[in-house]
Amino acid sequence: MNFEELYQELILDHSKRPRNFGPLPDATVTVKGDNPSCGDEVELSAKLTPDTVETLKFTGHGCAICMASASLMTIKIKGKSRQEAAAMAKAFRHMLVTPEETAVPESFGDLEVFSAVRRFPQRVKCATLAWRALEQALSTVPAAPVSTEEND
Amino acid sequence: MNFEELYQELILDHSKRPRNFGPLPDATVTVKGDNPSCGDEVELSAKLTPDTVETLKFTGHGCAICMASASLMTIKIKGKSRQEAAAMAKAFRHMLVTPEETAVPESFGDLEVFSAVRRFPQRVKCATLAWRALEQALSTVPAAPVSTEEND
Amino acid sequence: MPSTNSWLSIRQDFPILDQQVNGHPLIYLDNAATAQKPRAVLDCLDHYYERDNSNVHRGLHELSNRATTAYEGARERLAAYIGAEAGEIIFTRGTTESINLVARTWGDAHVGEGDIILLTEMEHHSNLVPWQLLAKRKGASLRFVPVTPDGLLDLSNIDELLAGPVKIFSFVHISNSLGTINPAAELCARARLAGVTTLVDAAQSSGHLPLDVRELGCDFLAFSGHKMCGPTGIGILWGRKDILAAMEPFHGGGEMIASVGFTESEFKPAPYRFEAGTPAIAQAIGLGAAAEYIDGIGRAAIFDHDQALARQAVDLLEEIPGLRILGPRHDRGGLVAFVLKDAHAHDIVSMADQYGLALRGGHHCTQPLLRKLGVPASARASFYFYNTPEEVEQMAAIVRKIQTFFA
Amino acid sequence: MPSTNSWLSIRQDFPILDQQVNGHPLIYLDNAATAQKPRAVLDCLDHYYERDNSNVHRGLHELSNRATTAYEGARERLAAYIGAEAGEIIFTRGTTESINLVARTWGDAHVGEGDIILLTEMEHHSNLVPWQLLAKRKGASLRFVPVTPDGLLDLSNIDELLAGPVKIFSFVHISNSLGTINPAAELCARARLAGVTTLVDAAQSSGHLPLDVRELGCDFLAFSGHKMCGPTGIGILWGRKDILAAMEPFHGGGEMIASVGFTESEFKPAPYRFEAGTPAIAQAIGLGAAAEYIDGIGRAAIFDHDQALARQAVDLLEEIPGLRILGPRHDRGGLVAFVLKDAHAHDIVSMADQYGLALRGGHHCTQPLLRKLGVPASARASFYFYNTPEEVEQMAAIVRKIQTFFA
Ligand SMILES: Cc1ncc(COP(=O)(O)O)c(C=O)c1O
Ligand SMILES: Cc1ncc(COP(=O)(O)O)c(C=O)c1O
Repeated sequence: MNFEELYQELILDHSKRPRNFGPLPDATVTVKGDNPSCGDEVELSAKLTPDTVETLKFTGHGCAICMASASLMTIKIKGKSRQEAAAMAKAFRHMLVTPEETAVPESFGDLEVFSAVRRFPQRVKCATLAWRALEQALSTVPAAPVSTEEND
Repeated sequence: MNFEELYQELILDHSKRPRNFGPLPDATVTVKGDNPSCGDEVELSAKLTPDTVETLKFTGHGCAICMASASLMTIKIKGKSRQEAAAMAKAFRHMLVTPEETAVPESFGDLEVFSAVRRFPQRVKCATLAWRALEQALSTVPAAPVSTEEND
Repeated sequence: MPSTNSWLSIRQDFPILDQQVNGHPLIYLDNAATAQKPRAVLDCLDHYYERDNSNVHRGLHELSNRATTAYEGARERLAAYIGAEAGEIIFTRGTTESINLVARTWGDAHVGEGDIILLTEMEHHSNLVPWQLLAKRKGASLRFVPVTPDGLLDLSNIDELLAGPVKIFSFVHISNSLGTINPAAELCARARLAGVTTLVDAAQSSGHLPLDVRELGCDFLAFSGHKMCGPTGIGILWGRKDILAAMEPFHGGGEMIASVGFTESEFKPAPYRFEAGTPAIAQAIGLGAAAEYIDGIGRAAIFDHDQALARQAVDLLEEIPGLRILGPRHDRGGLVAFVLKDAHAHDIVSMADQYGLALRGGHHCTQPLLRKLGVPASARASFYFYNTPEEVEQMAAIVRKIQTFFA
Repeated sequence: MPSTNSWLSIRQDFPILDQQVNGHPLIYLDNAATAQKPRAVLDCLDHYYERDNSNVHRGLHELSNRATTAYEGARERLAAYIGAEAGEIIFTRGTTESINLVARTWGDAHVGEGDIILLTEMEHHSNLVPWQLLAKRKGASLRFVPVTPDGLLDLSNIDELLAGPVKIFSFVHISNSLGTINPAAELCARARLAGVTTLVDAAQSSGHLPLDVRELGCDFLAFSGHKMCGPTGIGILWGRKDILAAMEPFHGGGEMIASVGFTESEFKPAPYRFEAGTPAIAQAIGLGAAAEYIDGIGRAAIFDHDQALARQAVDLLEEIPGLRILGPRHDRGGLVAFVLKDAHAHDIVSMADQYGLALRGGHHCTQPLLRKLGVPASARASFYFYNTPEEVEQMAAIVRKIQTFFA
C-alpha cells in the first residue's frame, strides 16, 4: 500500500507521542501557523540567541504528517545555528516539491521519511506548516549583531 | 421568401408613410411605450371621452413592424368605444401568440397582415408596442361614469 | 421508487463513476461538496454549444432565439421545480452568490444600526460571512440559534430569539457537516409570526428532497446547481415576487437595464434586474436539464435512498472503536461525518483515497460549529442516488482498516 | 500567419458552424455578442465532467486534487495570456461582474463625495451603470471623454479631463458598437501621470489581439470568456498585485476565508479573497483551454485576419445606397455597425436571418452613445478568425437585397 510508505513507523510514532510538545516559558519568540483550508494549527515557541536556536517546542493539533513533522523538526533544529536552521527549513520545503526520484540530501537524516509526501501534493502543506512557522520565527527576531528582543 | 410574407405591401406602406403620425394637441392622455432591449419608442396620444376613443395619434421611431402596427391601430381604433378598443387590443396581443394555423377573427380586417409575426417570436414585442400603450392609456384615464381628466 | 436494478441502471448515466482511482474502482462519497453529472446534462451542454450557442435576449436571429428560448425555458423548469413563478427565479453562480445578493440588496436596504440578523450555529461560511459583512457595514449584530450536543437546533427559545429588532432569519435546511434536517416550514412560520424575513439555504436539500417554496413559507431560497447534477457556475436565488419587486439592483450592466442615460438609468423588473451582463447561459440550460433528470427519478425516492444509505453507514461506522459520529443518529440527510480518536480527519481521507474512496475531511466550511463541538476537523461520507449499499459497506470496511492502522 | 487553407481547416474546429439556418448555411457574424467554441474547449469540458469533476481546494482525494490542479493551472494560463502573475487573476462570471467587483470594493473604498469617475461616451452599459450606482452611493459624479462624429475619442482635452478629484478612468479598449480601437497604453500613461487609477474593459479585445497588462500599464483589466471561445459563465478580473492586496473582499463565503468565528472572520489574500463559494470550476478550466487554443493560432494573426474582413466589409457596404457606417473608416477592430436610410436595424436583422445570416441589431448596450450619434439602433456584423471573405461578400449581398426591398 502506498499509504504505508507515507505513514512509516517513525511518523506514526512521532505523531502519537510528539517530542518537544508543550509550552516553552522562556521563549524569545512564539509564532502561530495554520492551514486555513484544513484547520491544522501549530504554535511554535523558540529560544533564540543572536546566533543559535537554543531550544524550541510546539503545541497545537493537526494530522499525523503535520504533528510528526513538527516533532522531528524540533529535534533536528535544536542547537543549530540560525543560519543552518534557515537553510534546513528552505531545503526541507524544497525537497517536498522536487520530483519523486530526486535524491534526498544526506544531512536530512530522519527527515527523509517525509520524502514520500512528494507523492501526495495535497499533504505538502501539512508537512511544511511547522517549518514555515520556524522561518517566520527566525525572520521576526533579528539575528546577530542586534541583541535579542522579547516578542510574543 | 418568408420575409416577404412578414413584410407585406400593406406593412411596408404604413411603415414608410405612417398614418395619424404626429402630435395631438387636445389629447386627454399621452402614454410613452418602449422596448428597452431594442430601443423602439412610441408615444401615443389619445382624446378619450367617458365612452369613446375619439381620436388618437402617435410619434416615435421603431422598425417597420412597430410603425405599421401603430399606424394601422390608430385607424382601426379611432371612434371605437373604449370597451371595444380594449377588447381589440387584447385580441390582437392574443392572436400573436396563438399557433400559426389558428384562424384570425373576421373583425381584424387589415390587422390580419400581422398574423405572419407569429412565425417570428422575437418580433412580437415590436407588433404589440403601440397596443400596450393603448391599453395603458385606457386604464390611466377612468372610463364613464367618472368625468374625463387631463393627464400627461 | 426505482428498484435495486433501476438504481444500478441510473448509475450507468454517470460516466465519471466508471473509473479506477489508485488501482481501485472509484467510490465517490463526496457528494455534499459537489455531485456528479449525468450524460443527459453533458449532452444538453454539448447540444447547446454545438447547435445553439448565442447571446440571449437582444438577438433577433435564429441562434439567439433558440438560446433565449432554452435559457428562459430553464428558468421555467427551475420555477416548477420549487413551486415558484418564473419571474421569481434569479440565476446566480451558486448558493454563495445568492446569499450575498440578498445581503447586499435587501440587507443594505432593510438592516440598520442596532438591528439583529438571526442565524444558527450550524451555518456554512457562505451563510455566515455575508451577514458578518452586512452587520459590519450597518452596525447591526448577529444572533445565533444554538446547536445541541447531538447536533440539533435548540428551539426552546426560538420565539425570544426572533423577538426584538430581528430583521432576517437565515438558516440552513440540511446541514452539510451534521446531516441535520431542520424543520424549515415550522421555522419560517414562527418567523412570519414575528414579522421576520426568512432565507433558507437549500444547498444540501435542493437535489435531495421535494421542495416547494409556498409550503416552506420562506421569503428567499438559495441553492447551487453543481450539488444537484448541474454544471458548476450556476445557482438559483428564489425570492417572493413582492419582495423582489421592491429590491434595488445588485450589479449594474447590460441586460438588467430598461433605459440608460449618461448619468441615470432605469432598471428592468425582476428577475432581469438582478442578472447584469451575459448570464451563464449554457449552465442555466444545463441546470434545467439536471432538474428534469432528477424529477425523472423522483426526489421522494432519492430522499429515501439517501437516507437508507446514511442509516446503513451510521450502523456500520458506530461499531468501529473510538469512532464518534457527529449530528443526530437518525433522521438525517444522506451524509455522515465522524471523527476517530486515533486518526486525524486528513489522515483518514488521504488513506481512504489510496483505496479509491473519495471522502472529505476538514471543517467543511463550518469552523465555528466544529469549534463549538470541540472537533478541529471531521471526515465526511456523503451519498447520492447513484451510490450503492455495497459502496457504503466498502467505505465502512476501509475506515475500519484505517482505524486499525493508526490504533 | 495561417494560410487561407489553414484558416479553413481552423473553421472545421467549430461544430456549430456546420449547420443550415432557414435553409441556408449559417453565416455567424454576431461574434462581438458571443464567440463560438472549438472542439478543443468542448472536449476539455467533457473531460472535466467525465473524469475529474470535484470540488476544489479543500479536498484531499484524487479527483479533488485533479480538479484543483486543473483550476489553478487555468489561472496560470490566463496569467500568461495577459503577461500577469497567477495571484492577480480573479475568476468572475464575466466583464460585467469584474467591473462591478472593482466598483464595489475598490470604488467604495476610494471614491468619496465630490470625487469624479472618468469614463468615455462610448462605454458599454456594463462599464457605465456600475459607476452610476457607485456615484449615487458616494455622492460622486461622472465625467466623459467625448466621442467625435466619426467615432473616435476626442483626446484634445484629456489632461484637463483627468485633472481634479478624478479617482478612476475606466474605458473600453475596442468599442463593441463602433469598432474603434482606443490607444489604451497612451491613455493609461496619461492617467498615471495624473495619479488616476485605470480600468480597461477588454471584452472586445481579449480574444482579438495580443494583450500585456504591463505594456498597457493599466491597474485593472476585465474580460469575458464567452467572447474568446471560452464557455459562458466565466471571465477575468486582473488587478495589480499591490492594489488587490489592499482591497476588501467582495462576496463573503466559503473558500475566501482564512478563519471564521461566529462574529468575525479573517480573509485569505488575493485572488482567493475575491472568489467566495464554489467557483465556476469547469468554466475556468474551459477558458484556460480557450486561451491555449487561441494562442495556438496566434493573436497577431487573428487581429490581421479580423481587420482584413472588416476592411472588406466596409468597402462593400459603403457602396450600398443610403448606408451609413458608424465609427472610424479604417483601423477598426473586426466589426462593422451600420444604419440604412430605408430600413430599421431590426428589419435588417430579421431579414438577414431568413438568409441564415446572424447579425445583431439594436443599441448594443451603448444607448447613450447611439443617442448622441442620433441613431436609435444599428445593425452590426462582427467577425472572428473562423469567418471567411466569402461570408463577408455574402453578407454584403444580403444587405444590398434588404436595402432594395425596403427602398
Ligand atoms: C465592450 C464590452 N464591455 C462589456 C461587455 C459585457 O460583457 P459580459 O456581458 O460578458 O459581462 C461587453 C459584451 O457585451 C462588451 O462588448
Ligand atoms: C449548506 C451549504 N450552504 C452553502 C454552500 C455554498 O454553496 P456554493 O459553494 O455552491 O456557493 C454549501 C456548499 O458548499 C453548503 O453545503
